[in-house]
Amino acid sequence: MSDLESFRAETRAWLEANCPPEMREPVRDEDDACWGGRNFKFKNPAQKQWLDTMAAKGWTVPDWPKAFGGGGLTAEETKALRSEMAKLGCRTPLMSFGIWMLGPALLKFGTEEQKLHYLPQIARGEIRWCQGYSEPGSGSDLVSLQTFGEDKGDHWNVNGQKIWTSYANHADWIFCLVRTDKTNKYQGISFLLFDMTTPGVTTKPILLISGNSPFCETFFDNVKVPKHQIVGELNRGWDVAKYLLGHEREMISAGGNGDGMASIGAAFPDSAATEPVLRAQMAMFDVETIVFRAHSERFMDEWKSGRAHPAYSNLMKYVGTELNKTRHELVMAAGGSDALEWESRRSKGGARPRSWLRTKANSIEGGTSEVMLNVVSKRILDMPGG
Amino acid sequence: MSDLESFRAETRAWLEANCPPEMREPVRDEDDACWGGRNFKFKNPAQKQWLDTMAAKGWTVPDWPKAFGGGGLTAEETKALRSEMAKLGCRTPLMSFGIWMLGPALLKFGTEEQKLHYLPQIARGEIRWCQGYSEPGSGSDLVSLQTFGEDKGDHWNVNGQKIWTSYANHADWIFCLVRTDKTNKYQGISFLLFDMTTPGVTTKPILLISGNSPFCETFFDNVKVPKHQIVGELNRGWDVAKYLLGHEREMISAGGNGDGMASIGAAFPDSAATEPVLRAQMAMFDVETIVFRAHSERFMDEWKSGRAHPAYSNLMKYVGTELNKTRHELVMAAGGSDALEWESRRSKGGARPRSWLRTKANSIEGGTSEVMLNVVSKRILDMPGG
Amino acid sequence: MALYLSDDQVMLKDTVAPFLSDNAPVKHLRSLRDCKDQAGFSKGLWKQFAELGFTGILIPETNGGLGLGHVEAGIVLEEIGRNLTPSPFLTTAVAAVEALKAGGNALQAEWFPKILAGDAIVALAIDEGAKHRPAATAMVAERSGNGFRLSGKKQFVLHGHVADMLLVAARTGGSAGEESGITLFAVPKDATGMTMDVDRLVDSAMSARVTFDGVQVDADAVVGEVDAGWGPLTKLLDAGRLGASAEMVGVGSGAMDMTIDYLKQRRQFGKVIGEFQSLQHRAAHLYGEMEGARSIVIKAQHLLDDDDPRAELFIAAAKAKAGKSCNLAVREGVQMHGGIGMTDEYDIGLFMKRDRALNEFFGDSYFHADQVA
Amino acid sequence: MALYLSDDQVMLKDTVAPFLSDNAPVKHLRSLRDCKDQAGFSKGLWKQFAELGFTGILIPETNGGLGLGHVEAGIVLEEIGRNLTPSPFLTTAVAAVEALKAGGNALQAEWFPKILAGDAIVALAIDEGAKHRPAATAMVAERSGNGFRLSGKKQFVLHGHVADMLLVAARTGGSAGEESGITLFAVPKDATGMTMDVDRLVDSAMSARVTFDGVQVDADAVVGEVDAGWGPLTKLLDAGRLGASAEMVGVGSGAMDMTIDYLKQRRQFGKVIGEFQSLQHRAAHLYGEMEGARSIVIKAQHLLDDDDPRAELFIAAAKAKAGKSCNLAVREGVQMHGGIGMTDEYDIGLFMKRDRALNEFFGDSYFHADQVA
Repeated sequence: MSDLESFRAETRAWLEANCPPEMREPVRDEDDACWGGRNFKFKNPAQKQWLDTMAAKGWTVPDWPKAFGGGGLTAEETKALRSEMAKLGCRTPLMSFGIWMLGPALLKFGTEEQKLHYLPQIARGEIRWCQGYSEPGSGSDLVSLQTFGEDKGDHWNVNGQKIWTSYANHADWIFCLVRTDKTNKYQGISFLLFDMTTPGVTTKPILLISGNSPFCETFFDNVKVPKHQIVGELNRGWDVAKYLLGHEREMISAGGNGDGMASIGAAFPDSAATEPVLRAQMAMFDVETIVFRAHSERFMDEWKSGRAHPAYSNLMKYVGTELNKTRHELVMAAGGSDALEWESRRSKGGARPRSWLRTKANSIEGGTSEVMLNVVSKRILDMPGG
Repeated sequence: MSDLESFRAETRAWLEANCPPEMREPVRDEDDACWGGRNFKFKNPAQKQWLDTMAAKGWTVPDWPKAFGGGGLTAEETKALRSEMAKLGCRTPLMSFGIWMLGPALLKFGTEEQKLHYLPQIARGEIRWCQGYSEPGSGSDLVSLQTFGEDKGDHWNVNGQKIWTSYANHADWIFCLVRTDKTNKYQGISFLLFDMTTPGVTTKPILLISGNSPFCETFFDNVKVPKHQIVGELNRGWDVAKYLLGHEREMISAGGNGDGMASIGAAFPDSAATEPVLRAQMAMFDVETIVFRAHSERFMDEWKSGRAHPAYSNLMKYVGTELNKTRHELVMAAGGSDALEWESRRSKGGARPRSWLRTKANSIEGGTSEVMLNVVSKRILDMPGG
Repeated sequence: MALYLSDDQVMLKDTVAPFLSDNAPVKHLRSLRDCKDQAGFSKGLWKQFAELGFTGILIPETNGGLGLGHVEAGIVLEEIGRNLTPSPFLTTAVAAVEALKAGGNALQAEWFPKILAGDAIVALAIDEGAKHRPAATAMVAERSGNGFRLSGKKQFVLHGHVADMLLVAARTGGSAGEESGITLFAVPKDATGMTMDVDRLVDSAMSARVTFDGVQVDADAVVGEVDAGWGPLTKLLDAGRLGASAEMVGVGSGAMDMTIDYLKQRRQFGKVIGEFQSLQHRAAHLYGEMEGARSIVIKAQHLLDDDDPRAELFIAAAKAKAGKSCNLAVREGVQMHGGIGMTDEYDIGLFMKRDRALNEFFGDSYFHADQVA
Repeated sequence: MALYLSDDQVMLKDTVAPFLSDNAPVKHLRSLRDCKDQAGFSKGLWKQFAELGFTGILIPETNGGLGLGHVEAGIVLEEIGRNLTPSPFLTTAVAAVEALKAGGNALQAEWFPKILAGDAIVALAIDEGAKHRPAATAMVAERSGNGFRLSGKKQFVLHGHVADMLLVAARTGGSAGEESGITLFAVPKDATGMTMDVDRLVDSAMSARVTFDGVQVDADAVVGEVDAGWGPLTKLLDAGRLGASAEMVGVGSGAMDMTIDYLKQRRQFGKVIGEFQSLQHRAAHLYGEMEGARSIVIKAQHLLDDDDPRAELFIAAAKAKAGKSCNLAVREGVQMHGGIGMTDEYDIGLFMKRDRALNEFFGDSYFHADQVA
C-alpha cells in the first residue's frame, strides 16, 4: 500500500470515528453552515465539536503549513481528505472568507508576523472576515474605487463606502481596498485589515430579490487603521487584489459539486415525461453539465501542473456561472407552479425560487461575465485594443 | 362590389387567361428565373411570352407610373395583383436589380429625362443592371470606398475595383458608387451609371462555397463615364446609396414567402418522429417562423402608414436573415445524410446543401448582422457613443 | 385589418396608461407586498377598473359591456404588465368572461353584472399538477341528484381565496388525456367541501391549492354542455393565454426600457456602459425579440377577434414567443443592472419574478412550442 | 490520470501535427476535389499512415500494433480535423479495429495485418435511413447453407466504393428497435449481389448507398456472436463517435484559430475588427465552447481506455458537445470572415462543410443529447 493509500485509509477511519452524524447531513443553505467568529451561534453542539476536532488536526485548512494552524498536507493528501469527506457526506467544518481569500493573500504577501497572528485565528474559526472591495461607483471598474485612507503618521484615517461586503454585519474583521494615493490609479491602492468594531464602521444589510441579505453596505467615517495592518507594500494593494480575484475565480470554477451535476430530467420525471420540448432542453443541458464537470477536472489538472493559462480561471468563472443560471431556469420550469410558492412550508419557504434568484448574482459577483469575456478575449485570445 | 374587388376579379380572370402553364410552376433556383437583358437566353417561349405580356400591361412594375413603363396601380391594387398571382402560382415575370434597386433610386433622385430613358428599359426587361458598391477593403465600412472618378471635363475617368457585384458578368449596365472627391469621406461619392461594354470594364466571377457564382469581382481601368450619367447631385451619391440600402432591407424583410414558412417538422415527419430533441428544436423554430410572419406583416403595415421608425428595416433584415440561416441548419439536420449529397440526381445536384450554404451570405450581403445591430442600437434605441 | 392600434384603440391606451402609472405603478405592488396584504391585489383599484369600464371590455353590449375585443383587453393587460399591477383582470374580466360567453344565459345574467360592477372576482381551477395540462384533467364530477359532486384537487388557482366563483374543469366522462368528457363548472365560493391552502407566490400574488371533497353543485352550474366543456374551456384558455402574452409584452417592455435607460446612465471604465458594443448588440437583439413578441400578440388578437380558425395556432406561438422574449428581457435586465439589479430596492428583480409566474400561467413556452409543432 | 497529454502523447502529437500540415494540409483536400479524384482520399497518404504506425495505434501489440488507446487515436484525428485531411482513418483504423477486437481470431488474423500495412480499407454499413439509428436496423440476414444471405439497404457508407471489407449490421432475430437479434458481418468487397450508388458529399468525401440483394456470406463472416452483434457494434460506435468528436475538436479549433487571426488583420471603420467588443465577446464565448468540447473528449477517451462503465454516457456527451461547439465555430467563422468567408477561395467554408458531415456521422448532437437524458 502506498503512503497515499494508507493516508486515505487512516483518514477514512478517523472521519468515521470523529464526524458526528448531524455533520453528515447536507447543508441546507448558507445559514445552516458553520461560519465561526466571535459572535457565531452554533446550531447544535455537534457543529462546534466538528469544528474544534477538525481545527485541532489543522484540517479546516489541510494544506496550510502546520505553523499557521494548517494540517501540512500535500496536494494529493488534501485531495484524498476531501474525497473521503465527500464519500461520507461530511460537512465542511468551517465556511470562511478568511480561509478562501484572506489566507491565500497572507500566505503570498503577508509578513511572517502577520501569518503567525492572523492565520491560526482563521484556521480555528475564531475571527470571521469580510471583504471590502466594490463601491457604489466601482463595480466592474474596481480600480476606480474612492474610499480614501489619509496618512496620519502612525495610522490611516479611512473614509468612504463599500458595497457587496458579504456578511459584513456578522464579520469581526475586514480586508479592504483603500486608496492611499489619489494621483496614481492602479498603484495608489493599499490592502488594509481592520477590526469591524473600530469606531466609525457601520454596516447596513442589503435586501436582495431572493429575500435574503447576505451582503451589506459598509460605511467608514474616520476609521483609524494602524500602519502595521497592511498586507503587501503601500500602494501595491491592487497586486494583492488581482491575485485574490484570480484565486477566487479558480475556487468558483472548481466548485462544481456532485449534487449540482445531477440530470434535471431525472429530478423531475413527471415534467420530463409529459413535456417533450422541455425534456429536450433538459437533455441538452444535461450534456453541458457533464461537459462542465470534465472541463473543471481538466482545468484543475492543468492548473495544478502549471499548464493552464494564468487567465483561464476567468473562462471557467464565465462558463460555470452562466451554466448555473441556466440550470436554475430549467429547474424552475420543471418545477412548474410548485416552484412559484414563496412562503409555504411545502416549498420550504420558497427554497427553490429563492435559490433561482440567488444564482442571478453568480455572473455579477467576483467579476461580471462581461468582464470575464473581456479578459479571456484580451489575455488568452490576444485580441487587440481597448 | 368595390372598385378594388372588381379590380381583383378582373385581374384573376386576366391572369388565368394570360399566364402560361409553364409560368405557374415554382421557380427552381435563381438560374431558372427570368432576368432579362440584352443577352438573356429564355428557357422556353412561355417565359418570353409571360414577360412581354406583363410588360405590355406595365405589370412588371405595377406601381410605377405609366409614363415610365409601369402599371400605374395604387398600393392596394398592387397588393391585390400580387396576392392573385400568388394564389394562381404565377411566377414573377421579371427578376431585376433595375426594378428592385435602381428604379426606386431614379424615381426619387433621377431627372425627368433619366426616368423616361432608363425606367421603361427596366420595365420591359431590356437592360439588365448590376450594383457596384462593395470593394475588397470596403465591406461593412462602405463609405471608405476608393474607386475613383477623375474629372475630365465632359466625363469622369473611373479606375478601381468592385466586389460582390451580383451577376456582373451577365449585366448590361451598372449603377456604381464612385469617389469623386478624395477630401470628403461622406460627401465625396457620386452615384454613376454606365454600360458594362464600355472599354476598360472587366468582370471575374467569384466561386462561392455553394459551388455557384452569382457574384463577380469587377475591374475599372480608365473607364469613361459621361457627365450626364449621374443620379442625384455630384458628391451626394451617399444619400442615394443610403436610401437604397434602406429600401433593400425593407424588401428583404418583406420577402418571407409562404413557402419558407412551412413547419420543418411537417416537412420531415420521419426525423420528427424518431428524434425527440431535434423535433423540439424544430418546434421552437416553428414558433419563430409564425412570429416572423406576423412581425413582417406588422412592419409593412406600419411602414406603409408612416408609423415605422425609419431604421426599422435594419431590424427586420437582422431578424429575418438570422432566422433563415437557422431554418437551413435545421433542414440539414432533419435531412440527415440524405442532405449531404452534393452531386447525385437524387439530391438534384445537392440542392439542399447548396441552398443551406447560400443562406450563410444572408447575414452578410446588404449590410452584416453586426452593422444592423449597430444601427438598431444607435438609431432606434438611441444608445450613446461611437 | 392593419396590425397597429386604431384611433379608438390609441384613445383607450391613452386612458389606461396614465391611469395605471398614476394609480398602480410598481410601488403599488411594493406597498401591498410590504404590508403583507392578504388579498394579493387592491379591491379599490378593481372597483376603479369597473368604473372606467375596463371590466366590461369583453362583455357584449347586449349584456351592458363595451363589446370590444382582445386588442382592447390586451391594451389594459400590457399596461398592467408594464406597471406590475396586481389585478384579477386577466382571470376575471378576460378568461372567465370568455368562458361565460360560451355558457348559458342564466350564468351570464348572474355574473356579467357583478363583473361589470367590480363586485365579483372569478378564479380558474384548471391545473392539477405542477405543469399546465388541461386535457389531462382527472378531477371527477359524478352525477348526484339534480347536479354533480366534484372531488379532486386543483392548484395554481390565482386569487382563489378571494374569488366569488371558481371555474372548475372536471371530468364527467372520458379519461385523463381526452378532450371530450370534460365539463366546466361555475362553483360559487360558499359551496361546501371546498378547502383552500393559500400561499404567496414569487411575484407576490396569492394563489390557492383547492381540495374539492364531494362539492355539490346544481346542474345550472354547468358552463355550456355536460361532457363538452372543452368548448368553453378553450375559449377561456385562448383568452387567458393571449392575455398573459399581452401582459408579458408589457412586463418585458418595461424591463427592457428600464434597462436601456440604465445603460445610458451607469458609468464604468470612464464611459457610459451603453457605449460598450457588446451591450449595444445585446440590447438591439432584445429589442428585436420584444418586437417579435409584440407582433405575434397583436396578430393573434386580430385572429381571435375575427374568429379565425388559425387563432389557436397563433395564440400558442404568441404565448411561446412572449414567454421567451420576456424571459430574455428580465434576464438581460438583471445582468445589465449588475449588482444593484440583485437588490430588492431596484424594480428590475420584480419584473423577473412576474415574468416567471406569467410564463408558467396557462402553459409555458415549451408547452406551447409543442402545440405548434 | 490527469486530463492532459502525457509526455509520450505529446511526442506523438509532435510527430502527427507536422506530418499532416506538411503532407495533407487543406490544399491537399482541394487538389483531390478539384481533379475530381474518385477515391475520395489519397491512397499514398494512407500508405504513409501505415508506415508511421498510425493505422496500428489501436491494434494490440500481440497483433503487431502499437496497442495504444483512444487518446492517441484522438491525437491523429484532431490533426486530421484541423487539416481537413480526407482519410479512411476513422472508419478503418478506429471504428473497424475496435469492432474486430470484439470479433474472433480468424477475422483479426485476416484484417489486422492488412490494416497495419495500409493495404485495407474498411467501410461501415450501419445506417438505413437519413438519420443514424442503429437499434432500428431492419436489414435481414437469413440463414442459408453454411452462412447467411443479406438483403436490404444501407446508406452513408463512407469510402464504401473503395473498401476491401464492409462491416454490416443486420438482423438475425428480434425486430427493428431491439438491440438483441442484430448480428455484425464482415462482408468482403467481392461478395456477389452488392451494388453501390456512389456520390460525393458536401465535404468532398465519397459515400455509397449499398443495396444487398441476397448477398451470401460464410458463417465466419460473423463478428462476435450471432444475434449478439450489439456488443461489437457498440465497440465500433463508441470508438467511431468519440473519434468523430476528436476530429470535430480539430475542425472547430482550426476554424476558430483562422477566424481569430482574421479578426486581428481585417480593418474596417478605421480599426482592426478584432477591436470591436461584440466580436471579442463572441470569440471568447466560442473559445469556451471549444474548450468544453476538448475537455469532454479527453475525459471520455480516458474512460473508454479504462473500460469505465460511464464511458458510453460521456461519449454521448462528447459527440453532442463537440458537434455543437464545432458547428458554432464554423458558423461564427463564416460570419466573421464576412463576404470572403462565402468564397470557395477561402478555407473557412470547407471547415463548415466538414463540420456538417461529421456532425451527422454516428448520430448528431440531438441524437446524443437524447441518449444522455
